[in-house]
Amino acid sequence: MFVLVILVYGAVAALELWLWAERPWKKVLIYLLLTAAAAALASLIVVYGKLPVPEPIGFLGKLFKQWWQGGGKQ
Amino acid sequence: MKRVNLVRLTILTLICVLLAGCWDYIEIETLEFVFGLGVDRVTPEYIVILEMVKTSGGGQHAQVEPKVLSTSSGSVSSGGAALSNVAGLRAFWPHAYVFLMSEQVAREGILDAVEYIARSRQVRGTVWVFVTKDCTVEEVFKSKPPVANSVSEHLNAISLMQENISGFIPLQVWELNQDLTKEGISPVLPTIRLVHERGELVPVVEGTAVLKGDRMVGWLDGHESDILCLLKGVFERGFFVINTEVGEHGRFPITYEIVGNQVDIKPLVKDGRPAAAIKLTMQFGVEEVGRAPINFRDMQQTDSVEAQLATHFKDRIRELLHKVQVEFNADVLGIGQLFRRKQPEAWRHFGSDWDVYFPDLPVELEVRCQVVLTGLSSAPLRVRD
Amino acid sequence: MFFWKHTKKGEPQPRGLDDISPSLRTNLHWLKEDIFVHDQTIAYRGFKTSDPHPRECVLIYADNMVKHEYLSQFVLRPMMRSSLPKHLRGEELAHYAAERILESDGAEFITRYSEIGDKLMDGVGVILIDGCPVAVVVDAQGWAKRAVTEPPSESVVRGPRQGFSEDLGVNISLVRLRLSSPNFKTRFLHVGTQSKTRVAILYLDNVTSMELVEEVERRIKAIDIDAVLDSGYIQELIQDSPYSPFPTIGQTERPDVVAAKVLEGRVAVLVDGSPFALTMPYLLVEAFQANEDYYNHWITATFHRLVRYISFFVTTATPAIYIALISYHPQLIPTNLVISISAARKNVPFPGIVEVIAMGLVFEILREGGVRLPRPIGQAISIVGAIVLGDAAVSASLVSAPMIIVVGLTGVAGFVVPSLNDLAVLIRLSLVLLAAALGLYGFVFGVIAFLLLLSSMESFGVPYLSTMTTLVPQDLKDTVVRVPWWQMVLRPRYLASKDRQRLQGQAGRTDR
Amino acid sequence: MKELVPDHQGMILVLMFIVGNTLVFPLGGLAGPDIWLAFLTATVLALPIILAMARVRSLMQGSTFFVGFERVLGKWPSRILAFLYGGFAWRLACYVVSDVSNFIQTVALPTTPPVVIATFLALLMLWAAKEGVEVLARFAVMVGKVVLAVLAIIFVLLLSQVDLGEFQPVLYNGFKPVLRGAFQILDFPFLETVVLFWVFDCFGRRVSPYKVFLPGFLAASLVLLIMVSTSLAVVGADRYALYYYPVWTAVGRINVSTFLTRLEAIVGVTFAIGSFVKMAVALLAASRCFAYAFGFSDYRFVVTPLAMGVIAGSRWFITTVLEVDQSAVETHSPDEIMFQVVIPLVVWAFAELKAKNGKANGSSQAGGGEEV
Repeated sequence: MFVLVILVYGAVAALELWLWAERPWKKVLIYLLLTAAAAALASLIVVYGKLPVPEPIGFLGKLFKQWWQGGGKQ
Repeated sequence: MKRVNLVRLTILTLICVLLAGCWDYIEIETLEFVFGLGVDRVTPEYIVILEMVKTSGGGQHAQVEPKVLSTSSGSVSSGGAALSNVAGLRAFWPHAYVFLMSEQVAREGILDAVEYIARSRQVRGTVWVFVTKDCTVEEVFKSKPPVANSVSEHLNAISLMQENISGFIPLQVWELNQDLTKEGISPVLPTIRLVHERGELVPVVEGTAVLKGDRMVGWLDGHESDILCLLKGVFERGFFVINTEVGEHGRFPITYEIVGNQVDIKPLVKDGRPAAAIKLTMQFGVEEVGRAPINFRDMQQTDSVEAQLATHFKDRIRELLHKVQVEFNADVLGIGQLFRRKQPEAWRHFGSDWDVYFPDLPVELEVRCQVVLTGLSSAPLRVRD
Repeated sequence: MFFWKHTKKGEPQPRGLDDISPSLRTNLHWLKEDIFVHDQTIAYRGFKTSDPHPRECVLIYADNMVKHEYLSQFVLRPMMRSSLPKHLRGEELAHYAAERILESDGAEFITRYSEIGDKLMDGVGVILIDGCPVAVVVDAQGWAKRAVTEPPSESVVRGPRQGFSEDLGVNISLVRLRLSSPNFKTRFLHVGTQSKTRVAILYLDNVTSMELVEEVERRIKAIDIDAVLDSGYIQELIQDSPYSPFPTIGQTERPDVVAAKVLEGRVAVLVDGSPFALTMPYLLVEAFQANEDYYNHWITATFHRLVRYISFFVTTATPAIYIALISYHPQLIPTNLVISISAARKNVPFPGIVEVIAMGLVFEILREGGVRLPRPIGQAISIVGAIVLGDAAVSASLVSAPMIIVVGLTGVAGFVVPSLNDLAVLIRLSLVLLAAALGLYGFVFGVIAFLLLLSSMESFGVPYLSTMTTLVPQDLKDTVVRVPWWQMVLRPRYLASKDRQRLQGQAGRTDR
Repeated sequence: MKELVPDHQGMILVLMFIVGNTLVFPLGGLAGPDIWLAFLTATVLALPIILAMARVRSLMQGSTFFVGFERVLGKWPSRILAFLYGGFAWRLACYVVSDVSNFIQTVALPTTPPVVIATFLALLMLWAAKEGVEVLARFAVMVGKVVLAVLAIIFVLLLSQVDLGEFQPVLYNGFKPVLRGAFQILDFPFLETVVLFWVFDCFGRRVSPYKVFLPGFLAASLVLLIMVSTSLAVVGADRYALYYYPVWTAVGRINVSTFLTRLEAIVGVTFAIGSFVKMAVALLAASRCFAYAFGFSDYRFVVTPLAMGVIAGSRWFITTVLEVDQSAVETHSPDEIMFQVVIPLVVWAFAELKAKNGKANGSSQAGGGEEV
């Protein structure tokens, strides 16, 4: 399954690149980087099932929730 | 760009072709359509009864034949699944018309039986719900309705005709859902009885089962149900045969038909206690006077008839109110609900003790009756002496 | 233009490359040996003018492309009876002949061999006079023409019965008859290296936006193809979104339609040899408009349009919806119907999707079989197909009866919008496949895809859905509804016409 | 390349963006019977931000979006912001895709893996995003007419089932639940409109942003208010928040003389189509932002990888319908407040400052706005 996902992503990327009229290396690089990121995400999800979602400013949320719920209870 | 579009379309079509026929694809002929569903017993094990239809023929000769299957199982849905095995076809719920519960289930609490129906993606919210009286669900499903192909279709037809035949209040699952959830209202369910008709048992819908919470607390018969209909503002065209006094000629049975009724229930607070005022306005048509020498062009006679009608209905409403208030303590009219809506402040106060207040809730009753139709003639048939 | 050059590699050329020589013999030599080598339809009629100074002349024409009596009566006879004054030299000879002798109504002078080649195929006579480096061209077109008849592909109940024929001149005259204004302009182009087909661009000078005309001309000029046998060639070569199955150039066989489109500010292109005129830009709404809409009462016209829209939906969507419902969502079919469909399908061996595709294919075969056959046989085919095959298939439980209804409905509804009928098949098939994959949601995805395709299309710079994606009331007047004529004061906005006023106020309407 | 959307089409795009995938969810369920109040409150609260967005766009008139944006914030801040919003829009696309795929799984295709549906959607939205905002706006109008017509029909058919008593008592639990409901609605869907800020390339006139954002937003708010209140009055205030898809449930009750029944599919179809507009817009915004952040003016080449990422992402943020409910109805995550409220207001403040400075400097260095 893991391999299949990688293959599919690779195949789509190859097909799309083949369709481009011109291929400036910068665009190709970014394209491949993003595709790799997407493929990595997909394969991680395939392997682990439930992946934790990062919350970079999650602590703010907790703070906010506390404040909000404290307000709500009164 | 355009070439890319074409490629994309092709990919899309290809993918769909590759995926075709997977997962949820079903063939319609492999389905067994469940028309009716019933629960006879909940403890210790559920007894689930399905009425399915067997289709055969095809084209112009399609035939439908009901089959009743029953099983005992751990829950309603697993019972259904188990019956698929027996039937050899997949039980398909969304075309169910009716859901039946036996009296035993209703007495023990309908929640166990109803929960699946309320939650299921498959069973529609528009299924009619009934309680069987003096018979089991299986007996009902196995009875022979004279016209319809199956019992479920028969019951569905009756429910749709309610406003013409009166005697019960039809209820669909979603309304039951709401009534169970809301504060200050007790659900009522129509009941099914079996009657003998030329040697066959025929199911009829008549009367009402009164619930408190999710447990049944008592029955109302057909006539009481009519009055309940009026009070709930459910439109119906019931016939009432009432012994009416006509001048000095004595009393005659005259048949009236309700052609319109408006009900207005007002929650009140009186002396710090909840009360209610019910104002009922009804329009009647005179259907049949028999031998009564009554002439409706005579205003006096009409007024007297209207007054008698008002008294009659007032009495019957009082009887009904007494029954539900004192005997059942079940707020079938949803007066509590009205309190909550119209007098939220009062409800905040009384709401939690509604059970205590309701049995002796003073009800002011005002009934107005009007005769608006008398067929095509104002006076009875005159026989030449 | 210079096609003869290719065939003439290595030949010695005494004079300028392409110029006609004063010597008649040289001319005839080059014509016979090079340009028209082995072409036996070219007739060379040598003759002499009368005394005192007889000059050798040759009349050249293509056999059967000219009116022979005309040539002999108005060209040969006067030439042979008259004499050319002796003092005339070179070009003067040709001018003298054209001015004083020839009785034909058109006379042109050409100086190049290649032009002779081009002209002769248009059915003219070319006169070469000895000593004169200029050829005189006289009009004498006279090939077989089809009469102006009612167009078979667009017959009407109410409306003019004239249709285009194959002759460009006649076709233009048919349009001009309807637009007798000096503002009606025609531009001619020649397309096709071999066929040299004449192509005419028709527009109204004071209405049509010039950019549009220039764009059309530019695109047609850019065509480099050997031959154009029908306007279909041009259509496919210059249209936008060539990969999309939806037409972005309109076609019609009716001069009244061309006139109407030109009046709206569109450009029409007529191609010699084709009875089909092209109109551009072409929008999706036009597929649902018929010329009769504008001749009938506007309420009936609006109703018929509505029927067309519905029919198009029916013909493209019905099988897909049917498949989606019976295979994925039987809960959405009314109970009685689901029971009868289920009963009807009990003994059918194939899954619904196979049934739909197979029956759709059978229908297309019957249609295709009927289209190109003579009418009586075509009818026989449809009878065999519809009654015998359909009925027998149901009785034999090969297909279910509801399927026959679906396919029949689909087929009949398809004929209501003829211009989109061919592609309706494609849409139908892809929607059916999608519906078979994901039910109604697959169908919806298909619809989204087609709507996206339509939204992304343009025709000569005008978005293909223009009038459908606007909320401006003016633009909606001729879409699903056809408002009465007195309300169509302005020309469509999206065509960016120069003069948008089409009706002066409410004139012409007696209002109470 | 300049992509110019006519005002009315832009308006419908805004309308469809807000209405599209919101339709079936129990919006503002926390407000209970006071839902209409919650809607009005949310509309009032959202207006300043919508107006601020329109104002910023109006100030940038005359240049394409990113050029104007760079002029306001400077090169690197605007690139970083674009990157962040790219992520935000991409996540929104993931959310919408999983909303739809989970919806379809719940109501119609229980055993079809949602990822298959997500793949279909990703392919379609990939195409739509590549076509650009002009095509999307046209598509939105085509679809919008149908969606609004369907909603109108549903509304009329539901009227007979409406029990106005469900809205009583008003403010039984005070104003707090109303506010909570209003915040729910603000969060999803009203302020998600910020994504649209990044989508329009340029506008025809200086007033165009107002003409696009304001009527679009108000119309969407009205449509949602009507649909949500109607479905609440049909399914009951107590049960409204308990259903995953109250509108779906409500429409299942339509029964006109036993003929017009079983219309839920129409809601489902409408929902799918409407959501599609939203996910395509979100993907378009994400692509534009990312491409700009990497320093490209043409965004089309990043669409495909992002769309493929959405397929995965739709299974990442939300995996089952239970979580759809949470995300749609309950979460007030701080990043949403950040992206939907704080940053737009800050950008607005900067734009105003810049405009003032530009005016002050305008006389001395004509057209020198590019350099500052």
